Amino acid sequence: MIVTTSPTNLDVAKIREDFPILGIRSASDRPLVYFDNAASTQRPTSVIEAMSRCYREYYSNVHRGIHTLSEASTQAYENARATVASFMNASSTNEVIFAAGTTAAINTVSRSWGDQNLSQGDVILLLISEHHANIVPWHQLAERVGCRVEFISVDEEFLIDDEAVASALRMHQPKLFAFGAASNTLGTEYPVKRWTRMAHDAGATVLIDAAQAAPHWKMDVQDWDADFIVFSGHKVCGPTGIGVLWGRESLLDSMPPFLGGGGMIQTVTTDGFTAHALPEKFEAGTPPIVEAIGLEAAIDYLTDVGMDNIHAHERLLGTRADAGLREINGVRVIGPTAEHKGGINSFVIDGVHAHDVSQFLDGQGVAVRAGHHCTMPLHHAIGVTATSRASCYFYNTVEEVDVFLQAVSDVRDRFAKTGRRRRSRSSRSNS
Amino acid sequence: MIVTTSPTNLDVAKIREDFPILGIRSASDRPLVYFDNAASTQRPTSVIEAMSRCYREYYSNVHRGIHTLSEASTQAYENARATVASFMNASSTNEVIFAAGTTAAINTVSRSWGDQNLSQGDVILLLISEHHANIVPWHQLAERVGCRVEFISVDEEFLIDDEAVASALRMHQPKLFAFGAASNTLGTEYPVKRWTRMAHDAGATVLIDAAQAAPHWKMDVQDWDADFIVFSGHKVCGPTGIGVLWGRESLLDSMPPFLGGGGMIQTVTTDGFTAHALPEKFEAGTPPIVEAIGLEAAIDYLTDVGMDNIHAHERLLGTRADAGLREINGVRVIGPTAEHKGGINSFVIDGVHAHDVSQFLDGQGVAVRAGHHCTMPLHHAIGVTATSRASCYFYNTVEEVDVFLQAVSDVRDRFAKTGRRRRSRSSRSNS
Amino acid sequence: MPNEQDIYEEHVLDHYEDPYHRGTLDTASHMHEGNNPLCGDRIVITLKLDDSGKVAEAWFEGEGCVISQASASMLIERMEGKTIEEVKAFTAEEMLELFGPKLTPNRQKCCLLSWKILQSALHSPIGEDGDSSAPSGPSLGEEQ
Amino acid sequence: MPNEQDIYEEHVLDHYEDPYHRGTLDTASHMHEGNNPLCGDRIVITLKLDDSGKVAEAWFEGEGCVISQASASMLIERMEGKTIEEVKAFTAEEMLELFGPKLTPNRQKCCLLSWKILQSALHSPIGEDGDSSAPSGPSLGEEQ
Ligand SMILES: Cc1ncc(COP(=O)(O)O)c(C=O)c1O
Ligand SMILES: Cc1ncc(COP(=O)(O)O)c(C=O)c1O
Ligand code: FES
Ligand code: FES
Repeated sequence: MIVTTSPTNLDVAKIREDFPILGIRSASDRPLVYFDNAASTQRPTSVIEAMSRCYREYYSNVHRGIHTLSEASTQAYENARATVASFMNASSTNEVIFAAGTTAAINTVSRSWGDQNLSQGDVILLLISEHHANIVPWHQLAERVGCRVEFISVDEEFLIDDEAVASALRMHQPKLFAFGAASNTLGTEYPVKRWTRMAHDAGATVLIDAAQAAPHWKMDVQDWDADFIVFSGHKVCGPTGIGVLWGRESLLDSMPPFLGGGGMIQTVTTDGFTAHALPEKFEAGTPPIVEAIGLEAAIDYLTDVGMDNIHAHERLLGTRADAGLREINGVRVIGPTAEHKGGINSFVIDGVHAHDVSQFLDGQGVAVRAGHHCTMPLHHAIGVTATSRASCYFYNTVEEVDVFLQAVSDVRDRFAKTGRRRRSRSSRSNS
Repeated sequence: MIVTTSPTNLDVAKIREDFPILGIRSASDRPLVYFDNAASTQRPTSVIEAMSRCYREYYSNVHRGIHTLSEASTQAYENARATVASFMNASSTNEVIFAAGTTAAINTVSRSWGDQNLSQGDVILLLISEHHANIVPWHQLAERVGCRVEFISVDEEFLIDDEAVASALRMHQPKLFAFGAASNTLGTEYPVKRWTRMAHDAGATVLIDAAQAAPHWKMDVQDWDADFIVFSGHKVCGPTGIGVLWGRESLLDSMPPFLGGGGMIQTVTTDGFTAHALPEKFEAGTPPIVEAIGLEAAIDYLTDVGMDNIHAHERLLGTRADAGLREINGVRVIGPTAEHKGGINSFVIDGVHAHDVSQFLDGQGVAVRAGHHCTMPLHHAIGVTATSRASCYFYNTVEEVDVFLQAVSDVRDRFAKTGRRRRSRSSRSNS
Repeated sequence: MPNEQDIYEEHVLDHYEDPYHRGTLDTASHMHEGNNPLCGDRIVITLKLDDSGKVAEAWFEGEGCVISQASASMLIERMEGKTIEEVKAFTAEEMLELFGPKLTPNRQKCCLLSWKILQSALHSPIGEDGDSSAPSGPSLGEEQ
Repeated sequence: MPNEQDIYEEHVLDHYEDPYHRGTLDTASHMHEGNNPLCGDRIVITLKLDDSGKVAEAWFEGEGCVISQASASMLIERMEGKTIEEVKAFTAEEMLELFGPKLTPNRQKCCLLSWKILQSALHSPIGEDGDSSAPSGPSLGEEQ
């Protein structure tokens, strides 16, 4: 049904064959159009198989074992770390910490670096478009140490320009500037390198939430020059249960450990403990071993497809969706113009609730997300409770965008008020 | 090669067919004897397949989506929670929190309940046999709030009797008694219900580290009546990257959230946030969705085999290994007599380092662990740096125990001092 | 899986377009507001309990999806005239049944939003409790 | 995977049973102690640097596996008489090569334990630094 031509470099038809779930039919027996990629991506067979193979052939706990299986698992786990390091262009594997996800990674920074370095009156600067994962840990830190959390707003075009960032940095003199490289609701891609330099010049430490960047662009932590960068495995075609905390080595070295337990120690006595060196210092307990192996397979897959190709294809789809949405009567795109965005488009439809939109689209086989997308402060600022969000990835097609657009233009008809009356007040209620 | 008769109820030969990795040959081309189950268990095909199936057929992020895939994933994730609840005989699914592992679960209690309830001078009581996961978080808490950590020793038979517990409770009046239900080094199975009652009578809150109990006995949280119980997925034939924190509902309700982010909030504003109700309150970020589904499959598998059968079979193997080890010249079993233990046997061999033992056994196809097994304080108390540990599970056989025992009795010959001299001081060093 | 067509059946859309007692009751004796954390939607229910312990009048206000609005209308209509005990005895299952079309778990939360808030409203007399409008009712997260 | 037989070859066992300069040097000018966090094994190295900046004498003490003990003996024997610069220039790869049998990553840590401690000992003159015996050297975790 879905033709898979692409004016970009990708052979999307071939790519789709690698993703078993893309071949299923939706509940309504239409082909599935999966446009919920900003929430989580799907996996190619190679990722699923890499994990199965570990469980079937060479699994054991890592690090402390010297039997053959344990050496094999340890080596695979550490190879995964090396693969992540080169995916991010990190200068050392010591800088790559495996965490449970983006959220866990940000909490690690907040509890370890934050508790150590922030106090009464200090400011943490965020964008209003931050995901809750990059807000709540800072609110919690503020409760603990008495610092403040400040936000940079978006303008009427949903954008944040350099001047807004510069003036916020001047005004608040923040100790930390923590921002998402791309907004998971607005779709905006921010200039990470430039803003990092501006923040450093203002004396701030910089954390980049790359949850919506890692899947889409080539990361280069040495070029970006930030202090912390985090992302999640499940958004880069990897498994759930794993994410990455990258930190500047000298900074990670200076920080106290966060979670305590096996693996992160050098010695433990009845009186206290000493911490292990990096990266183990921040990896307490049995790590997500098989998930790391799955993440490595995902990175290998993405690298094979090519991050530049991925980004170009997404932009193409995103631009088409953006243009199409803007043409539909009653639809308002919540986000800047296409040139500022990747593959994410959020929107509202006059008089129809986002969840009803999502439910209707699901009936057409199109999976989009509805709600606040874990960006309540942004939604509040914009004055809407919920939006619908269509987010594409490199395995989506131009034809899928068109199916989606057709479905959106059918939504209003479905829910248009037709002057219905409850026919009889008690016809059902007393039955 | 390995015959699989069992005097217990299990058809071990049939069970072994469910575990693909048990069929592989070791590096030395002998059949693999996997005796490192206390570190991590292996997975039956049903667990591997349950996870693959989710990725292939119905994966999506959970909770907030209302499209078909998201509803399906959410339902599977919540079914997994219900399965864990009934596995533990919890009275409500609200009491079952998915965490990254035992270590993450204990850290959650330490940071949330501990920071809220402990202060200067308060005591946390532990056993000397605790795993680092149940020591280091309390040392860290002590550093933060000024409380103290006290330990109950083992006697010359490596045992802790009720009187030792009673007198420590009397002497220290601890706010918290946190102990492993079974020691991962000594193999001792402790009377969880009795000690919990004693601790409650003394006014202490009780945390049970069930990492070495969940795989082996029927848990009954209502009967045990503790306040917190934790265990890991990877030790019950489930995946890595997941564990369980069970807490008494009223207690969890009264605690502040730990990790902040999406999913654990009710509302977020620029000024602060309110937490979600249980269980989401303690599950920040995208949870280990597929891992939960894998854990459910593992629990289904174990339940099918029968926890009582599992325990009986392990005891049989453990007893045979214990008896055999004690007969070998120069071997010292580090742990109590077999009646107190499950399937774990740790030992040292006169004049041979535990790692050399492990390496030698690996050459015979037998995978055992060597080292301090994350119980350094116990090793220090006993006066050894490292032990070798053979830990069996229900898929191991009597014949494997015998292969292991034969290999152990060969170790000393291999490393016996034969009066070797370095033949020439510089024959190699200057080459 | 319930189908989109089945959910938005005519009877549901009727209640959505022409709701029963949508608004706020000025003479209310009880009030409660709550939200659905999945979407952020809020509903306020105002009640007047009469001397005999009956729901003399009930109104709802707020914004939300078709399901939350239609189900609120159905609930309010059904509960008026009932005793407090009868309202308390009205279960979540009965609410889902009253609504009609079968719902997936996340949409059940939409359907049960007003039901939860009504239960809380019974315990929220106006005036005695300063923060009766805070979102302090039972959370929908408890449903699962 | 290296085989157990290959690792414990005669040359290794020779050094294990009859180690070179096992003990502590009373007249040492430099000393460092370190441990392998994987197993808890500790080694102390004592050195005497002479006026020309050469390692006049070196000794090791401690407990550990065959690999750690044999490799310490090999290292100490090889390094005596070398200049500080030469010792510093002696890489981890060269240490593994000196040892001989191929090792898996975890056993490499055993082999590199004394090598790491020796490197630290060069910077740990006795007397000037009160805690020179603390396990403060580079951790083996850094190897991976
Ligand atoms: C008794 C005990 N507690 C805690 C742990 C830590 O579990 P995990 O590494 O899965 O967090 C283990 C396992 O190593 C254990 O045996
Ligand atoms: C920008 C952004 N930050 C953080 C997160 C949280 O990631 P996770 O849920 O994997 O911890 C997400 C994904 O939901 C996101 O889009
Ligand atoms: S979507 Fe908010 S109540 Fe239904
Ligand atoms: S096992 Fe400790 S150094 Fe080799």
